[in-house]
Amino acid sequence: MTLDFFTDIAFLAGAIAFVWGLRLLSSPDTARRGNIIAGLGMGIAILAAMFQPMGTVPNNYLWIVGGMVVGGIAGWISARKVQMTAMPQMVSIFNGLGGACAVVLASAELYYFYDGQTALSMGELLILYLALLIGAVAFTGSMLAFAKLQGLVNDRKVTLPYHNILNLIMLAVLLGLTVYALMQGKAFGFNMAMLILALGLIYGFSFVAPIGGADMPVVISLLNSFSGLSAASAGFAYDSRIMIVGGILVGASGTILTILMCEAMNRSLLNVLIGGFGSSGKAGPAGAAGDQVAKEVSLTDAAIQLFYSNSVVIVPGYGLAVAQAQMVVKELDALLEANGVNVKYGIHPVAGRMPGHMNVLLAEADIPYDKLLDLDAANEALAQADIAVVVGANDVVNPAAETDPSSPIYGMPVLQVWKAKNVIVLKRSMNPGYAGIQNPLFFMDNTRMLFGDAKDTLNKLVQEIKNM
Amino acid sequence: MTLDFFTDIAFLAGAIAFVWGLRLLSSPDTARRGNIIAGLGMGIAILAAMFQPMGTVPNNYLWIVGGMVVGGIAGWISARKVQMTAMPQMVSIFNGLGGACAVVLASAELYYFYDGQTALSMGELLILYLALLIGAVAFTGSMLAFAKLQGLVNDRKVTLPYHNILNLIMLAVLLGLTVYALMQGKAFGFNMAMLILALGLIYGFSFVAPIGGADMPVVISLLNSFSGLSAASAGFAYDSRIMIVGGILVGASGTILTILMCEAMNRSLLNVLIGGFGSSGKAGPAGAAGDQVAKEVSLTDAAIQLFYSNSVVIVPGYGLAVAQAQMVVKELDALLEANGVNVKYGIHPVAGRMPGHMNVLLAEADIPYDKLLDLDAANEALAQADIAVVVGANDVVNPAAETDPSSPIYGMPVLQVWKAKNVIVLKRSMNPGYAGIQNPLFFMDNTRMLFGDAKDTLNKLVQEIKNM
Amino acid sequence: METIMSFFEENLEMIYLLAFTILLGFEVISKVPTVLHTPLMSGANAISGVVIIGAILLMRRAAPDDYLTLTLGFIGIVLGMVNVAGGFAVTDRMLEMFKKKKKNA
Amino acid sequence: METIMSFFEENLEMIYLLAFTILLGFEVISKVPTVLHTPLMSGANAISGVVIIGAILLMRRAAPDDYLTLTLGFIGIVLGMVNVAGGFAVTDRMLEMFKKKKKNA
Ligand SMILES: NC(=O)c1ccc[n+]([C@@H]2O[C@H](COP(=O)([O-])OP(=O)(O)OC[C@H]3O[C@@H](n4cnc5c(N)ncnc54)[C@H](OP(=O)(O)O)[C@@H]3O)[C@@H](O)[C@H]2O)c1
Ligand SMILES: NC(=O)c1ccc[n+]([C@@H]2O[C@H](COP(=O)([O-])OP(=O)(O)OC[C@H]3O[C@@H](n4cnc5c(N)ncnc54)[C@H](OP(=O)(O)O)[C@@H]3O)[C@@H](O)[C@H]2O)c1
Repeated sequence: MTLDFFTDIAFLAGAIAFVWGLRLLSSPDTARRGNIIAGLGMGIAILAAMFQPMGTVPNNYLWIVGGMVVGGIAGWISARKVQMTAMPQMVSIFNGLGGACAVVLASAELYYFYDGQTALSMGELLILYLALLIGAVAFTGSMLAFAKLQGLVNDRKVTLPYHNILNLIMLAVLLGLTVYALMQGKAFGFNMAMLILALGLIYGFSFVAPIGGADMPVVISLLNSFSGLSAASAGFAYDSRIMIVGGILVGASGTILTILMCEAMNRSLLNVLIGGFGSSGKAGPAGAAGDQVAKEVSLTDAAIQLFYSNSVVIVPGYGLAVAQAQMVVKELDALLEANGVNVKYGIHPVAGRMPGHMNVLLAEADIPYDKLLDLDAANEALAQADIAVVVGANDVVNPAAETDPSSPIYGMPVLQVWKAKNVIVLKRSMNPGYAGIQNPLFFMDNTRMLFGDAKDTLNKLVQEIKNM
Repeated sequence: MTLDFFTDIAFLAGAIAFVWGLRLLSSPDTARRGNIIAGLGMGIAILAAMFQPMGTVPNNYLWIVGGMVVGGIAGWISARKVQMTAMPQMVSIFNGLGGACAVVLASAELYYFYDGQTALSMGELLILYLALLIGAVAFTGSMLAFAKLQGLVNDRKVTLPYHNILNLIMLAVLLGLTVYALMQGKAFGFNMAMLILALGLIYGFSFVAPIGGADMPVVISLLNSFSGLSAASAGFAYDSRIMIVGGILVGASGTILTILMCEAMNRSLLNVLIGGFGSSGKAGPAGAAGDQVAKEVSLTDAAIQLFYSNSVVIVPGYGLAVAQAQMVVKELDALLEANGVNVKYGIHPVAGRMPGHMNVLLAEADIPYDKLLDLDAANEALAQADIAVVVGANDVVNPAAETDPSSPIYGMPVLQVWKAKNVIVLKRSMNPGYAGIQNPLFFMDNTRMLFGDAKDTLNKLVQEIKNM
Repeated sequence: METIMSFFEENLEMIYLLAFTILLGFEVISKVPTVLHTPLMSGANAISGVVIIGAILLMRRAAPDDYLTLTLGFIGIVLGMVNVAGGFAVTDRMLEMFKKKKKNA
Repeated sequence: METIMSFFEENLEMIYLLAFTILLGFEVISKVPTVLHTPLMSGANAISGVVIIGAILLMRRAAPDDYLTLTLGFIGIVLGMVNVAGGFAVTDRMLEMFKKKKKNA
């Protein structure tokens, strides 16, 4: 009784801590405290689960603690080691592991049920299958998303002809089988349940396969919400309120981020899921430069221009993350500021490959966040700026989004770098970016290209300016 | 079973409708829809309560419907008839009725318990006493607050010497008796319970008695939250989730509004409750005008000034509500705008006697809400304005709040009307306002007084301008 | 202490609901702008009329000759209903004025 | 239909909690600014590690010689714990950078 009371209090406190922690995430000043509070809530909940009175049970504390140590160390080390540019991959793997955990739990419970050790109502069985399937999709889907992000897998290698129709059929079969399983009850058998699981795992993989590698951020966010939903379903099965609360919060977070990303790209979720322009395959022709020529600028010229300007707006993009150039940007910034140049940053909401990606990278480089301007403020600043320096950004500075109704990104709000007096674009080649389309910006009169790896180029620029 | 399911669904839908309705209240565009949704939720919940399966019970539908018709008609008529200026009174009465309803419910349940018809755990008993006491305080407290607002009762008539200490003692006795009742269980007896109720009713009255009549808005908002909490307690007793949800939402709303009002007045709740400067009694000396003289302006002069100005900012205050002058203000506004004068309104968050009071009054007069400027915007507009017209406002335009650290309202943000080129103040006399303190504004060089009832004066001004 | 604990255990469900409604209530209501605070107050009045549910349940259970309960229940229903009908009606009246303005602007 | 209804009735409590958590979740999370969306995602990872609770309960009930369950439970705990520890740690690491910046500014 007494202990029951304390464990129940602990679970309640944990659930409130999750909500409270997320609430504090709404401001950079309190965000860290919020994360710590949510973490404490989790700690309390884990302790409560360990010591919750359950009658005489074997407990197996050794196994439990062993597992926690192994998992804890693995998690901790990867958290310390991961590079900020690789956050999308990390989040993706974690989503997968969360899904896998729900799969494991649901499998065990299904085993007991079909083995005759426990009795379940149809509703409870449904819940278990939900946890199993959502978890399975989150697992294999995330793994493939990770592989694509990491460049381990090529889109074309995993996409079959009529892949989307194939997926629909598979989904229908999966759902049909599950309904059948529910109606059959125990007669269905554990082996058949594992067949469903296998199909679910295959479906998760196949679901992500046709989606353009570059659309992975949206998919990851969606899978994030799946991993939350699978946790919530498992919570229903275990009658655990804190699992439900935690799972639903994650589900809500993933859903909101998915919607926001789609909105910022001016595309529908469906369009992303059935593989839109993101797939590099189709983009070839649209990316052709035609017979226009982009003008280059020499390093020395660029350095001189920067040195003698009054105001510079740096527009970072995915290329900054690829090149890991955030620290050098900071160096350039400091150097210019020391010479009386006013340096700001224009942050597009979907620059990079994750919502808020650029903010994290620039934060890593210690750039104060009052220098980071959001879309509207940045566009105002750009109209006044002497030079806009585009560092590895492409789609988010594409004027076609405003002028060319036939462009796939038409309607997406962009950073109007072309309104600055001069534009210097740092990238490695004339290759298109994420959307796979050519960028008219590169051919504008006030635009100059500075080819090369962003980090490399920036380093050289810093050198040049130092020598002036 | 089937019906149970539908009633449960209905209650759930009702609870969600309450939350959703309040959510929609966060924007003027959706607010009305929000109110309707909350109302629908209430309707569904009432229907569900009427037809919820309860085994074979007498039902007494005739009585129920009879009560609903009586209450519904009474509520509807008063809602249609009440003047917008009397909203504080209306809210206050409604709070009281809500509290009384909880008292009635708790009394009935306590009667059954002490009569031996039902058994209650100590926790359940506690809940009933909570509903009883909170409801009682909300009831009599609101009635006295209403009487004070309506000017039926004079503060000094109901305040005893050492009243606050008396209140503390009474509260202690009340709580002590309740604890004793809980420990005694059934032996305590219904009569003693009614004694507690009587004490609670007296306490509610006595609690509000020493609070300055002008501090009533804060008290009303507090009592609003009490009426919600008593409903929630009753919900616990009836095991009704929707009562808990509804009650808690009201409790949260009342609490937030109380806090916001205290903040906007730069005072603590405690300071309000133990009767601060709001009580008109003590304010006499501070209100003395000293030997300064306020300059008056004639109607004609005021009319000419207004007619030939470019921009006018009208600052409405409590006196506008008292005089019911909102329609005439609109008339003046239209007249001036027709003659090329730019008219805006500066709305202070605690102008009037209720949060948002001025907005409702001006809305009633059909003044578009883009003309209503909040504190910061109004202060900017005032610095540019030719004339600031103060209509029955006083404390919210008192410069002492910024300059005189000894003033009781020091630190409260105010509308800086004195920054306008000229200030015309419409009030009936040199009497102080709510805070009971003199206003140095009236003696400033660019200030002119225009004495008389606001509605009257404005009517005459309109006449004058029409004749020009 | 024992009693508190057992009460907590027995009402765990309600306590979760309580806690989450409190969090949700503060979240939702702190978003309401000053302009709408007066309608918020009267709307809250209306919602606190939810006590009428309790009065209905009380009444339905009362024996047809138990006039004490019938009277109490009747009073409760009247009081609750005044809040409900009056609260929603007056709030709607106020908000209607806000709407009108919008169109004119 | 019958089954759905009885399932609803039996889990009414959880369904309320579900509904209110959904409302609360959307309310709270829609307030998180873009700047913090990446930490939000990794923080959500950490919270979804709450499945570990289920794995712990599974494990505690398992017979000491039921190696199937023990293995599954062990895997579950490891997977959950990676999420929990890794998620909170990496989120803290990111948010620390935001803090630092603030002071320098
Ligand atoms: N942030 C999100 O949440 C999110 C989510 C989903 C989708 N997206 C999409 O991602 C895109 C983001 O736009 P963006 O402008 O940031 O990126 P982008 O359009 O993908 O362009 C990135 C550019 O960086 C260049 N680059 C790559 N590696 C580089 C290196 N090492 N050094 C220098 N340059 C390098 C590439 O050109 P080279 O190969 O010629 O160097 C490429 O053109 C948008 O289309 C957006 O819709 C974002
Ligand atoms: N809004 C809220 O939520 C709220 C809540 C709690 C407290 N308060 C307090 O209420 C005060 C509100 O400030 P306020 O400036 O609006 O009002 P105020 O300071 O109370 O002043 C109102 C003025 O209106 C004048 N007046 C009264 N009847 C009039 C009539 N028929 N015609 C013309 N003038 C008339 C009075 O002067 P004469 O008698 O000389 O005419 C009085 O000086 C603040 O102190 C605030 O803290 C507001």
